[in-house]
Amino acid sequence: MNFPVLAINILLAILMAPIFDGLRRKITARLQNRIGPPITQTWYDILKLLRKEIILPENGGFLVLVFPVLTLILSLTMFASISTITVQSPMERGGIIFIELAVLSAFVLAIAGSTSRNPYGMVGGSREVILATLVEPSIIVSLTALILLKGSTTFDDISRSYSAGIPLLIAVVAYLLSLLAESGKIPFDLAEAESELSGGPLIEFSGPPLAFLKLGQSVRNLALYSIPKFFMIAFIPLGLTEQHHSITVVILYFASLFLCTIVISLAESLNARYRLSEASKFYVMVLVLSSIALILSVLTKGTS
Amino acid sequence: MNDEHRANTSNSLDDIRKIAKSPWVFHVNTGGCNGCDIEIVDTLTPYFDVERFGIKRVSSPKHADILLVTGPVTRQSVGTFLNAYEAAPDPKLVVAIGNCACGGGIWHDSFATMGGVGNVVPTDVYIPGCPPKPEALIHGILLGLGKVEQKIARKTFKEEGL
Amino acid sequence: MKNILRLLKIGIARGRVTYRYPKDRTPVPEGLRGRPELNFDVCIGCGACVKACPPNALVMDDHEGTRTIKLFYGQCIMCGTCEEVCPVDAIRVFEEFELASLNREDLEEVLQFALVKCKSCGNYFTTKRVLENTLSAYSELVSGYGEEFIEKIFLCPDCRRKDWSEVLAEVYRGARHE
Amino acid sequence: MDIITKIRSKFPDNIIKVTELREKTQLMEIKKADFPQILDYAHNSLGGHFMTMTGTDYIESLDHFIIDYILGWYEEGVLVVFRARIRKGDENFPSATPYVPCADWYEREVKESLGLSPIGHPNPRKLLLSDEWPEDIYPLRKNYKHDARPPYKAEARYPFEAPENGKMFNIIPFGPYHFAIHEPIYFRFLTNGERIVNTDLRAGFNYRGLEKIAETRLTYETIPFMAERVCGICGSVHAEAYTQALEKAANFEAPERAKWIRTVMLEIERIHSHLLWLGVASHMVGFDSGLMQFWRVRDKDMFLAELLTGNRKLYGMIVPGGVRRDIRDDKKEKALKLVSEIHEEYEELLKATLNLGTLKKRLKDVGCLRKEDAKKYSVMGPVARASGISIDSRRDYPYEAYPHLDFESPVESEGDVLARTIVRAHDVLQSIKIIEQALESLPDGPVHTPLDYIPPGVTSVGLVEGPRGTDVHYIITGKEDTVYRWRVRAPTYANLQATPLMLEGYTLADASIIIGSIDPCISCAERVLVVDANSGKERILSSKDLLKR
Repeated sequence: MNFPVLAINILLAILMAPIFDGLRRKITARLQNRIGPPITQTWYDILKLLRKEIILPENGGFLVLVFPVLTLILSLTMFASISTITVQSPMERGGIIFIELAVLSAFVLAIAGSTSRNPYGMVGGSREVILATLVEPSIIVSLTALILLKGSTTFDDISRSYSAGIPLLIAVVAYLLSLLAESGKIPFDLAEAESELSGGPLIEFSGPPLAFLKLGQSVRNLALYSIPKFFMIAFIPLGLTEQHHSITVVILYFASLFLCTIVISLAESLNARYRLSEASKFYVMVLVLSSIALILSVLTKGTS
Repeated sequence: MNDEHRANTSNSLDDIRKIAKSPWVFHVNTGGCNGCDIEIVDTLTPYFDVERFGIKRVSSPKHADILLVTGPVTRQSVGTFLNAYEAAPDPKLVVAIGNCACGGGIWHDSFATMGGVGNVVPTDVYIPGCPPKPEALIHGILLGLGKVEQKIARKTFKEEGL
Repeated sequence: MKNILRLLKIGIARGRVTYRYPKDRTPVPEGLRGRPELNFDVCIGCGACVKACPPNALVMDDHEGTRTIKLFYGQCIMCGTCEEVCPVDAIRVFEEFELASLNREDLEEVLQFALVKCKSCGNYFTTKRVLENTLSAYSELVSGYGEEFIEKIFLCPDCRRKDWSEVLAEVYRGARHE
Repeated sequence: MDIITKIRSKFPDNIIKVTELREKTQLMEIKKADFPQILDYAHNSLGGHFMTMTGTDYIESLDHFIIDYILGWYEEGVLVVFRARIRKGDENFPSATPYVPCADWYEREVKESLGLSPIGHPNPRKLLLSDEWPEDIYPLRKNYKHDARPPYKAEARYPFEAPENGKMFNIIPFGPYHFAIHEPIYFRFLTNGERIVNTDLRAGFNYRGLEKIAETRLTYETIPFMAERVCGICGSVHAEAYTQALEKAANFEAPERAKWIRTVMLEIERIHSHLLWLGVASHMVGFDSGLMQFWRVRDKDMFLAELLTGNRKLYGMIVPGGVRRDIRDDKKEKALKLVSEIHEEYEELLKATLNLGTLKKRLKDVGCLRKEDAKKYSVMGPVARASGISIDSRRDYPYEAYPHLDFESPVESEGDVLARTIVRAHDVLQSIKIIEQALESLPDGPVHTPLDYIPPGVTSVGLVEGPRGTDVHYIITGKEDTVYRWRVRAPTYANLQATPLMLEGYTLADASIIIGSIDPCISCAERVLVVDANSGKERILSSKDLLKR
């Protein structure tokens, strides 16, 4: 465990996750011909929610308080496991931890929705579960391809490995596509779909628990946004990267965040929401794509 | 910000400051004609874009800071409106939009309405208009949040010798 | 895909259209029907607008020698009927629309007028200003009929009906409806 | 053979009297016991469109009630009013609902507001009055005062349909304050997983008692201001329909210029309403940019309305006798420029959105309404036109300047949500064309001449093609400068009754867009509906849950 790096990571997560959420809203607004909120808006939202009254649903009890905190802790841990602006990664075998937490936190939110016996919360929760079941395999498979190609589960080593190639490229595309659903925005906001389910799993939450959930979600998203950095590093000319490794890492990290934010806001503003059946078709395709990447990476590693 | 105007509400200035930067609104139509409701949505769209002020329309009253109430409160909607009101966590602002909500409008004495929001729950801001222009809506909401000044005041005139 | 690009193009090419209200003023077209206002200096308190107002935003109350006309913006539908019927152009609809208020009372305009008593029965029946207006507007017309005739203006409708001449009835109706 | 002759030859002994109210409008007096069979024949065999139905209280003056069913034949441009008297003390009539399903709501409304019970009605629940409204108070009877409010009782509950015993289903409440629908209406879906098996609904949240106020407090001159406020989207349509009915009753023709200006107003309203719908529909399927873009174009239309009338909703323009504001030449120029801007921006947007893959997938083959069902339920406007029924009262019952203008009424045959979208989208282009024509060839002359005499006791019907379909206003003129009976039948009232048919079998994800696809204007319809029950047992969540969506 590298505690200074861990501290930097957690600080970074809490500070920056809402900012990138604000950036996404700003870009979406721009594509809709309007000004949009200030970039710090998500921060204001969270701060306000923290100061609001807590209203407990009649039949949900203390679980309504437990799940949001759990979501936040899981997301922060997930974020803490990767090396972000630092060269060193905070822990060994971060890759494994990251994959496990990504899957776990997706299901926690779904369960959170079902704790309140609100019909919309339950329908939203069940959609969340179905969606997670569809998407998580692609995330796992594409990340496994990455780990295989880089030959290590520690992010430290991954960011020092410069092997590029077709499998990696396919894996990054598959990853970006699964990211669309993971981030829970249009066209894959089926679970929270406001015009269908009035917020779905979030419907019964209010005040600070909602703030934790929102912060948790945005930290989780930021963690997922960070991953393309490890794919991208392979495509930078070797000499450049070797000499200024620490600077390159910072630049790549932010480039990765911006790339994901832009991809997600573009998808958000140019699409209608998918139905569950169409979303599943889409993700079967993504899973096929990421499997191809995995198979190819097994083949390349096997032959070398 | 003139505090004396806030006499009839339950919210102090401190409360208002808490929500001023990120007011989430929940829209309650208590039997309005749709005119005001559409202007509310219109304020979200490109020409007026209230997301500039962090205003976001939410789908559950549990997430709301401001209840935008339109309509004269028909007898059938009293119950559901009160449910929505109670579900919204404090501090919350109740904004009566359009003259139906402000004073019952043209339905003020109808057997089927309660004659305005003020007769059912304490109201913080009144935005008259039929329907209020989107600008007037923005002005009213910002007034409730203490970001602009009220432009209208009670006027009384008396003939000399009365 | 072609359509996605088209949409993207609209998003980029049409630019930001948002008005920065309240920092900048938005264009207000001429003839916008906004807040109506009673001009106390001109108003004679006849109550024509009160009768015409569809939502009863204008109400009139006579009490002990005072006529109170109350205009409540919270009920006004900005139709402008009052402006059309006012005999002396005292009520006007302005292009003002920022009427939000934190207080119900601030949405009211209250005008109080002195009432006059009927010379015959002694009941209050109309405002001093309505009488003055009738007298000044029709002084020429009435002057030919002599003092006795003008006296009858100071009678309440009930007493007038008792000994009223046709001609004066015409004059009064003219004043009410002009 | 015309309609009347056909009915006469089928029922030679049952018709008391036929009088011509005015050209192409007949009043057929029959006995109340004959309603079901005659309506069955006229609606199902002769293809009459169900327009409206009313009851009127004549107890104080004539000791009876009258009940009117109004059917229309669009192709012939004919209206027939079927009238029967109901004697005091015998306050019931045989229900026509078993034969003519679209009479359902109307008869329930007559029951609760006038106390005339439809015998044999399959579902005589409350429709528009609140749950707690006392059973024995009938607000539309003449002896009831418009401002009498019975004390409010909080504990009343609506008797929702409980499905029969069977499998376990979930109950999903939808509304009354649902994010996608901007007006309060409360649907209750019975679902199996996400699939909807049954729908029940309770409206009446918007019932404001406007007909009563009009019959008591208001005058002929001020009713248009209330008519406009029936609905904030199609306000002018209601004002126009009322004005049309009144002018027909008085045998009055508005000045030419006023007619053309009215036409412009109605078309501006159609554009704004359809753009609004396109935006909201996009939002319902999660295409938020669609909402933003269509409303961006729509705002231009609102600027146009504001420029011409001084109000963003065109309120206070159409009154009996003409219009209240003239269109000056300088304003006409500005208006034409705005219209061409709307045209350009709209076409550009339509090209990009209408074929957008993800959007099209959500709209296609959803909420289908077959032509037979559309006929059976007498649906109106774009909903009917999307199911292949070409009806448009602008063309079939011409009024104002429409006979002089060149336009088409788009028709699609698929009957799904996409078809409704296309019909509306193309309607906008036609409206733009109409406005351009009307503004360019505006005739000279006055815009208002007062109606001086309105004969009492005249029955008259105004038909206007609103954005949602034919708006029917029925009036009986009265003595003291106000109407004796005024009945508003907005198109949504007819269309909403058919939504359960569209919803059945689709999933919860499509519920918003299906309900949305009829462009519901609840404040227009302001009442409730009911549905065929399916088997299934409800699993009751708490009643609190149901209320709190």
